[in-house]
Amino acid sequence: MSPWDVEAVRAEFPILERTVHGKPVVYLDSTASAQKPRVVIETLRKVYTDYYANVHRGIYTFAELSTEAYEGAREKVARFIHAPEAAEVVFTRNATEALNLVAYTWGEANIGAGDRIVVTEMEHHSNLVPWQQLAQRKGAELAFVPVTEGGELDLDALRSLLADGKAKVVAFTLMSNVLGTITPAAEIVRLAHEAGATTVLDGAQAVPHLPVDVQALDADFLAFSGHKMGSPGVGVLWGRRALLEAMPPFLYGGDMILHVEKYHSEWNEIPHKFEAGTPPIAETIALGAAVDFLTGLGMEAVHQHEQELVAYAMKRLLEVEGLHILGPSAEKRGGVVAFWMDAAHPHDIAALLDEEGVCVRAGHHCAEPLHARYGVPATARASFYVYNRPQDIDALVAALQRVNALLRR
Amino acid sequence: MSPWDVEAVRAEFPILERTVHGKPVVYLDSTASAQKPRVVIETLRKVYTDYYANVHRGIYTFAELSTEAYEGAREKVARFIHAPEAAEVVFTRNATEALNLVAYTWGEANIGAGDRIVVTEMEHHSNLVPWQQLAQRKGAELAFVPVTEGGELDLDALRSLLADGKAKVVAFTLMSNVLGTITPAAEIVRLAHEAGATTVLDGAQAVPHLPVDVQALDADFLAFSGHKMGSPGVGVLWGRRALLEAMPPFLYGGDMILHVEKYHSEWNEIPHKFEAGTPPIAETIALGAAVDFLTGLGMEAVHQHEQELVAYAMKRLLEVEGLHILGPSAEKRGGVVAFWMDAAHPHDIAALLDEEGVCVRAGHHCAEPLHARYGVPATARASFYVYNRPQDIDALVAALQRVNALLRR
Amino acid sequence: MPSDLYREELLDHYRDPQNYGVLPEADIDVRLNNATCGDTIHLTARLDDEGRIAKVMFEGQGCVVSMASASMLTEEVVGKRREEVLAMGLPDIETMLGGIRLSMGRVKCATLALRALQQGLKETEEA
Amino acid sequence: MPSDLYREELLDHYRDPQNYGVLPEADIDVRLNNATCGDTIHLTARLDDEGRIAKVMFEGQGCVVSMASASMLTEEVVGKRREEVLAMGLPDIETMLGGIRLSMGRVKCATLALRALQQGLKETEEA
Ligand SMILES: Cc1ncc(COP(=O)(O)O)c(C=O)c1O
Ligand SMILES: Cc1ncc(COP(=O)(O)O)c(C=O)c1O
Repeated sequence: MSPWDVEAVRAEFPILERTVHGKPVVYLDSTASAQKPRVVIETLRKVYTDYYANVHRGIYTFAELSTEAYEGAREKVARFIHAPEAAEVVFTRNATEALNLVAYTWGEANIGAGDRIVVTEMEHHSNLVPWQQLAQRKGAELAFVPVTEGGELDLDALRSLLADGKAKVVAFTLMSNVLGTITPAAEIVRLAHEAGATTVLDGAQAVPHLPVDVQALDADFLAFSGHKMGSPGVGVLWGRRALLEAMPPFLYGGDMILHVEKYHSEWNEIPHKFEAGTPPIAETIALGAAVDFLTGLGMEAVHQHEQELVAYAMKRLLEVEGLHILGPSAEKRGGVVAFWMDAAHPHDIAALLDEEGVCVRAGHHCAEPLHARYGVPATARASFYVYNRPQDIDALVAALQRVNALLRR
Repeated sequence: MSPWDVEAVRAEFPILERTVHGKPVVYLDSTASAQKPRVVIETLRKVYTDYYANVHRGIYTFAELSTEAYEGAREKVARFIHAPEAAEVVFTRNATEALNLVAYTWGEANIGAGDRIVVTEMEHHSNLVPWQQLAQRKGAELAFVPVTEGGELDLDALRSLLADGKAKVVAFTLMSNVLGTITPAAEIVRLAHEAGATTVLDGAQAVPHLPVDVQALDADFLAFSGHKMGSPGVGVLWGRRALLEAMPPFLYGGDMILHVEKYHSEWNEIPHKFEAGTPPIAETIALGAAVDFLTGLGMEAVHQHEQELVAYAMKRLLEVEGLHILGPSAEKRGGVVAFWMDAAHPHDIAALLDEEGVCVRAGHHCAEPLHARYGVPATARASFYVYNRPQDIDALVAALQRVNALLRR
Repeated sequence: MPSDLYREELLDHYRDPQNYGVLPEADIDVRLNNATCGDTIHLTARLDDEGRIAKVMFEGQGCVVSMASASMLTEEVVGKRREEVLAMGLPDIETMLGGIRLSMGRVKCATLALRALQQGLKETEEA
Repeated sequence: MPSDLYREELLDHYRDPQNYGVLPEADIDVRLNNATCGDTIHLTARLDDEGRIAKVMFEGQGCVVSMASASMLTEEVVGKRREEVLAMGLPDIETMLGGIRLSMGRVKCATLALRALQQGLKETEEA
């Protein structure tokens, strides 16, 4: 593999040429949403100027071209996550909707009173609240796999939660959007399956940043979001054919039906059964372009690039006085570092960094229970993607030193 | 008002310069999805190259610009439909999801066994199947306002359905996507309210094509889709504040929460309570640009332009032997004409028209019960938007003559 | 402009379909429709002693593609064994129609008759 | 580069807040937090016989914007009538902070103390 040419990658992202408050922008918030490569922006323009029309059922050339490109994106996404077939890929609004789809349809049908729903303390609200509410509706038990002080999942605790056979589902993230922790997904799936539980994998952080293979993981469901991998806003749910086929539909309307009478309807095949109404067509085609772009870089190489950055970042951040990092050591995580500072509230960190052109997020990052676990209400978070480079981390650290200088009492 | 300059409007739609099978494209399928003006395409590029970031909670400049533009689009949409306040505008995946949101949350909470749900025979599946399935779940009665032979709603029948006070909701379209019929919405809302029923207006066809004023209509809910008005794929649900506030949330996850604990969550204010996860940000900002574009043309003028086209179309179409038009006379409809021909199946019509560059849709247009009402399994449909002109109709008619010549047995 | 789909050969089959009607004492009797476009077919067929297709007839309504391919199929499959027919798919239909490539929107039309026949063959097997 | 939000005046209020602490025998005693960022405030206040604000104190944790505006508010509102305080909004806070324009992300921080005081005033009314 040729060495990573970050400048060549950066050249594909026009927004990186911008300045903020007169400083070159240093974008360190890809975990919230990634910037878009030229090819994605250009794909949108091309669809809208060359052949846009509504998909499916259309018999004229534009409709056929749009349908082929839209379904072509499904094939690309399926290959990207190593799904056995494209029909198992359902497009949704975002990862959140994908997870809700599972909780509302599979969950409603398969979770009953007394059943146990297992999640983890590091879940994003989107993979927690749907299960919490399902548990409340059904009188089911919601149980949490604890996070260790060092930011890892306590697998012994998981084993205990699985031991009595009451657990029906284990919903967990492949990578924490706060700690950066990459979870031992294959192991968790194996334990869950041995106990007869279905697995729901939140891939919102993993899929954009690591090689993910649903067959190697032996997963049942996987949810993720295009906007975190350089695409416009499109969500993805992958599920095993047998599970998807057995599930009732979620949203009702155009496209998801086979046949409608006044008092009776029949549902279309998967994946269409779960795609009601007109989808975001050009956006999904552009997701296909983003997938091609990432495949071109190689997901192994993407991951390695980010590991190098995060290792460098953790080393350099510890130079900043009174700065504390949440989560495990660099080799156990993806390109995310959440931290807090003795001298400054995360809001002030983010605001003062912005004055230097450095974009980081501040808050609980939709993971309040995890922050409660560590007793910090909020953190600042820097995250890295294909276009980041060591200089970005140097700019971050220099800006943090300025925060200390200004706010230390 | 200055006369409609259709060539100036056309110049804003780059796709209209394309050819299909060597013929200039004649796009007559805007009812399925509209083409995008340059300003919309350009807005997407601008957001992604100038200031894209995830919205809400972000404290750096890009996040603030994105949030302001995103919330600015909400203001524009609110003004466009004359909503009292922007907080009543909820962004969804599409009109279908907006209608499902109402059925799942307001419907689940307010419809019980024995209640009557009133829809009409001309509904799109998206405003029928959610109610049909809700009725089945709840043991409620689903009742249909019949469509007359001439393609209008039978208001006397509606009065009977409302007379015994059992009707809890009247869900109806402002404009049929097949017949083109513009329904007497203010009258229907008044009748429904007198009977104590809540109204759900399907504005998917009306909002892109007519002036719609939710306050003048005294509506309770209104759903529509950006992609039918020149925007990317974004749906809109408008609802009265009191109704939205009383409704439980729909999808759970990031952004829709105020506060999350392990076993308990509190919901955010409207509209955020209904917008879980990362929305399509650039797309929604581009919806704002589409709204500005339409406002610039003037919705009264848009409607008048389409009425002129449809009147011309209906006159010219009757020159085609063996062609039958569904629905009312031109002055009662928007720019939609569905028809069938003695000599040709709608599929063949669409395919043969495509050879002449003319794009029309063939099928049941997601309105199977309506087609059943008229005893035709499928129709061909031509529809008009701001960029269409009389020449397009001439091209349509010429192509239809060719169909007759080829297929008449 | 002569179009691939609307060549004279297909139009002949459409205007004057082969084996149009209902076969009495049929081994296979299947009704199928294409919900999206309202195409319908009623297909009847008889098998010979060795289980080969002896005769196929159809009635129905639909577009040129569905009717012409039904008509051509009634000729194409005569003498074929059940496994052969069950193994047929879209490429065979495309070849039968003269080597055209069907767009996604027309695949269901073109394969309606084949699907009806295959469904019928499976039903006789189960019975 | 001197920033609007981090001017010396605000930083002074942040580093050395006015009226920091808990007022004994308070008429108003409100705890409020900003779930999104974890800012918290405990605001106590006393009214005089005419219902005017006599004294306000606060304790809490938060960013410069929330702490400095709490500190400044405790001085700003003394002597004001309840209606005057209830009528205050974001523009008044922006003026108080020195005429800056707050971005959406900071509005909730800047108004935390005001919202706490207003909530307390409404509670005394209802009681
Ligand atoms: C009348 C009507 N209602 C609802 C819809 C559904 O819109 P969407 O597919 O954008 O959800 C449509 C669009 O086809 C329509 O014409
Ligand atoms: C781990 C994780 N899960 C789920 C989500 C939700 O993604 P979206 O907001 O795109 O629905 C996110 C994004 O914030 C995330 O980081």
